[in-house]
Amino acid sequence: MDLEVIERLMQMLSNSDVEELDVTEGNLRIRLAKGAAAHRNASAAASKGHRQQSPTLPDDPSVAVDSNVHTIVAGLPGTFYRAPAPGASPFVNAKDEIRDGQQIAIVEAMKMMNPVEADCDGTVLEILLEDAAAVQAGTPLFRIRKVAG
Amino acid sequence: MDLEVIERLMQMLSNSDVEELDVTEGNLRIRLAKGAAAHRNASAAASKGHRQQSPTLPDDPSVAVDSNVHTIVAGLPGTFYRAPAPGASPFVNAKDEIRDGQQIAIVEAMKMMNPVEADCDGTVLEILLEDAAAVQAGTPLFRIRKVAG
Amino acid sequence: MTRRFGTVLIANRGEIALRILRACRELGLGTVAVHSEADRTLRHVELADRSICIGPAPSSASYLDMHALLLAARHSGADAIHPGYGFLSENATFAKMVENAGLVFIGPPSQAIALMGDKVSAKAAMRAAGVPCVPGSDGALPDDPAEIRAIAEATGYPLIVKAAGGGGGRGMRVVRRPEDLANAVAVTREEAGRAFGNPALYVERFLEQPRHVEIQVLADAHGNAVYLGERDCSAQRRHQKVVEEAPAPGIERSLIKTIGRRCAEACLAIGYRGAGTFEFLYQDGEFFFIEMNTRVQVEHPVTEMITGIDIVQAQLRIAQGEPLDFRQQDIRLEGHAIECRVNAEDPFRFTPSPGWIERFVAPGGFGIRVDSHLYTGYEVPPNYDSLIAKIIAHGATREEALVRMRRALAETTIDGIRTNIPLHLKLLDELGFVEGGFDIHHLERLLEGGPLGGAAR
Amino acid sequence: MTRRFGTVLIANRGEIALRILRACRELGLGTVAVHSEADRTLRHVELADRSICIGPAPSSASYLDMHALLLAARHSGADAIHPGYGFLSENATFAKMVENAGLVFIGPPSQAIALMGDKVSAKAAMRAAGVPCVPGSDGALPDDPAEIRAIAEATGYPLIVKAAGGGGGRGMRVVRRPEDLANAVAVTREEAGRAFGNPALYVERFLEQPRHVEIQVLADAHGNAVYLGERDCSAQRRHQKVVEEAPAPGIERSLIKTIGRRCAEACLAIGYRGAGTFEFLYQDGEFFFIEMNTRVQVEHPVTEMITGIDIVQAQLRIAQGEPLDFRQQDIRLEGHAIECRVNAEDPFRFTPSPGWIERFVAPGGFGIRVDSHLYTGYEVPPNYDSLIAKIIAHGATREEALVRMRRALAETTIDGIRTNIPLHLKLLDELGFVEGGFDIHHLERLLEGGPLGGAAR
Repeated sequence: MDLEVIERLMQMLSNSDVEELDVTEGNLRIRLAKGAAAHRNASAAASKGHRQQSPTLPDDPSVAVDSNVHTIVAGLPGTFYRAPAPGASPFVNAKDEIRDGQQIAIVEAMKMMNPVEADCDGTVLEILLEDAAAVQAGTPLFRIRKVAG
Repeated sequence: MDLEVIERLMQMLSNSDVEELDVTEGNLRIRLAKGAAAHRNASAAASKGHRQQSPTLPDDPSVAVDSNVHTIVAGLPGTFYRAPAPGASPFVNAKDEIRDGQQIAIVEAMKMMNPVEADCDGTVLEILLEDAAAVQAGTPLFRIRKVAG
Repeated sequence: MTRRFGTVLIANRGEIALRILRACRELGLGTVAVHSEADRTLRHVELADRSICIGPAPSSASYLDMHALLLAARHSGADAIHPGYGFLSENATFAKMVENAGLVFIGPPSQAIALMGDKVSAKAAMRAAGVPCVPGSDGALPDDPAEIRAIAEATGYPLIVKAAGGGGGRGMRVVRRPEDLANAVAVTREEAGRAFGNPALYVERFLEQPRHVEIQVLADAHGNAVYLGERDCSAQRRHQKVVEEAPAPGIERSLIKTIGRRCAEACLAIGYRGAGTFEFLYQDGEFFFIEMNTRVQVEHPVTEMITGIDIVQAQLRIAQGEPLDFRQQDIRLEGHAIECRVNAEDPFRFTPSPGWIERFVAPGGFGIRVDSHLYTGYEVPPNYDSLIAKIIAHGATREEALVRMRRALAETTIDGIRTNIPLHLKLLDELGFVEGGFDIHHLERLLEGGPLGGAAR
Repeated sequence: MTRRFGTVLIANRGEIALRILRACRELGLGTVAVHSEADRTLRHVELADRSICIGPAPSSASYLDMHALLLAARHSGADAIHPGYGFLSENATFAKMVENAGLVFIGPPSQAIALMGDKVSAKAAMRAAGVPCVPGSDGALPDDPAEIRAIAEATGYPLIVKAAGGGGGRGMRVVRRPEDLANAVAVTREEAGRAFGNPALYVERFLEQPRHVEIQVLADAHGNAVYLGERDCSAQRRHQKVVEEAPAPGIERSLIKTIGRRCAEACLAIGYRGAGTFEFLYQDGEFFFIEMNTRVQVEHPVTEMITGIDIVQAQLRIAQGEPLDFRQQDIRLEGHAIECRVNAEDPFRFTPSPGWIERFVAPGGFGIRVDSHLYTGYEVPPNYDSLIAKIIAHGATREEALVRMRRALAETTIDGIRTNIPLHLKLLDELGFVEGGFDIHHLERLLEGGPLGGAAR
């Protein structure tokens, strides 16, 4: 994806009275909106059945600079569970050490329990959601400090 | 992607009273909107594909100032015919006097011949389309100078 | 000419093009969709193995352009052409051109199309084959009153005296009793001479409350012909069928059997091949031939629903030279089927309503069949006829089919354009319709002053 | 309790809620849709006379909240509740609560649900009613070798010796010949003692290649019970049915008749009322009862297609106290029907795929029925099961139904999420499937290493 093109387009829209821009070329589509046009997309989303946009990452500059801090996200929409069963102890807590491949949560979708696994060795810095929270694909679940190496 | 083209288009839209612009060329599609058009087209644009927008009125200031000049538009999409049958003489020609209710054209839609009737007494100033032209609902067909009174 | 083929060019558009594509798919045949510039987004174009644009929107420059169609067939390697209904489906010249090009025309031989396409030769052929036609003088009445009386007796009462030069409801007079005949002939002749400059008259049996009942036939290239029961298409407006059903309510099965056999025999007599329909007026237990349609009909699904026989597949098989794999005695009618034609038009003013389909949610569930090329986001072009969907309901009884149809129509969502679904819903609740067996003027009477006319206000 | 009612609260979601709404509409009954916060955009919610949100997305707080459902019924004036399948449909407590609230539970009496909901009491009731169960020791084996031999003889070979404390494939041993029995019992007892601390064993007939064949029944409140033929649901993955069909290929009709009658008689014996299904394993001409489902089943449409009987309407009529208006001898099976369950999931990895439906174009045409709540723009929520559509094909023969199903699946457009249609298409071309009569392990064998497994790569 050519981020420069998108950035240019965003600047162009920003500096213009135009409120909406939708460009399709081949299999690339870029849609930008601002002001009322952006809001009204909310209503479009409503007709889509309250489809949430992908959540943005927490606005924490330290995350950006520290390349050892890693976020584990949900792989599919569903319900986030910290424990294998209601009342059981959580798979992991903050400060726990975890290993690559270890199950650290469940996302239940369509009656299937989909394991969430760590994708590196490290330490749990933060659990970003409450138990039983609804998640979308890409919703951040855990912040992990990777073990160097 | 030719950003200059897009930028030019944005400027053009910005400096014009037009609120929406939708250009398709080959597999490139650019859609721009501002003001009410940006609001309205919301859900439509998303699923619509390449639907044509209603044509805008010709940007002729004389039309706007002269309240005796009146435009007759197509009531439904179809094919505009000036004559009752192929080879027959047209219902009306420029400079003809016409009466309220007089048939002045046909719009054929779905195998039905729908009469276009004058909605005032007056004189035909201009016939805006060639015979057998495709029209949308709202496409201007005739300019008429109304008889005062 | 029948012959094995592998790829079918579908020389039509809309729902019937999709119907043909489905039949081809089920038989493992390749498909080529041809379309006008206005029809790029048709559903069957999207689904076909290959698609070719054959010209601009006007039918004359695309779907009726015989050379373009043959060129498209050659170009795409299609070895058969299915004409659907309308357009070139009953054009003997086109059928002949297809045959001459060494391709298979999926329909009857061009001679049969020509024979049945001409009203005079068609009636003569039907009379010769024992299919009943509307009785009458078959030509100008003589002057001799006794001869006229004899012709009138043979025709039967009530009859109608018509001026040969007349038309549009003028120059005709209904005669109900023999004693009124001489006077009616004299007055009409006088009028005809004055009004049309032509005193020639003829007489025909007058049908006051005819129903439109038609017989579906299939004939193969091996001397087998069967009839697949009848359809009642009496719900018409301006000669356009609006609702069709099968079987026809209240007609004795023995009568259908008799007329059906005659039709099957007539197929053999005229060298017919493929699917076809004999259209009749029906009144008081008698059938009167109107015309034969030498193609698949819009309303063929109601017959499919009650016989279980796929008529379009049968057309394809017959054109491939296959013999029918069933005999008359194998055909059993199960239950009752009704079809509503959904048109893009104002339901009560009947003005066309082409345009963009903002949302289409098809009806579904038990007993409902949908034949439609619609989808959300499709734009119904203004260039062609207004049929956008056929909703077909099947049930064990007519009542069950009606109940299902009402439910299906009520749940159908077509946003963005107007459709005649509201008219169908009113019609399906109307007493005469619910009872069944109404005549061909019923719907127009309702629209003119009755309950449905009221709905327009 | 049966009683006339006017408005039905539909205590379910998705396709079955729409199915129930359609049946209510056709009977002229009012409808109340209850839904969770995640289900506001369901199709039947849009169509219902009235809709009520009963709680947040999790089923436990909405569709399983008995008090909320009863409150919604009271609030909306609904006088009957249809539970659909899943959720509370087989919950005797809920049925009892509905009855106690003076409302009609559209299903069997709560006692019948309770009786058949418990495996032990269900089997005892079935044995008492003459419905065959899997033969076995019905309790712990004695120690005496002669007694064990006698029980084994009565059970029949091959049999399986199982540790009462075992499970998950451990602590069991198949015995094919009487001479191997004593040794197998000794070894398994030894292992069971060591592994589970419990040496108790039991034996059961071992079915190596069972098929899943089930009998649909209807029983009214007036002592009439009928069976509507059988369904073959052997195409399963992890005990989930994937494809169902009726009739079951290759099973003699006389066997179906015998077991069907037993089931109908069992309904009378246990005081059953409404629609129900007796599930059996079938092998070598014998049926073995597994369990009874005391509700409408996902796959009921295949039975409707071949009998012409609307099972959901029958449920509603029976609950109103109407007697069945047909007898066993009136029920005839016509043709063959197949249902494919379309799930929102990866076709080969089986991971869920909820999300926004960018485009849905339903299949249509002859012989195709669609039961689905999908529409373009609908968002499949992640909170419930993945069934999004049932495509049902009917034909005069199994082959015809298969051909139609392939065509229908191939033309179905569901964009925006993944579905298992590609799996269905592969399965429908697989030799064992095409032949029919495969066992319940067939699909998993194919997925594990066979042709369908390969498709995942």
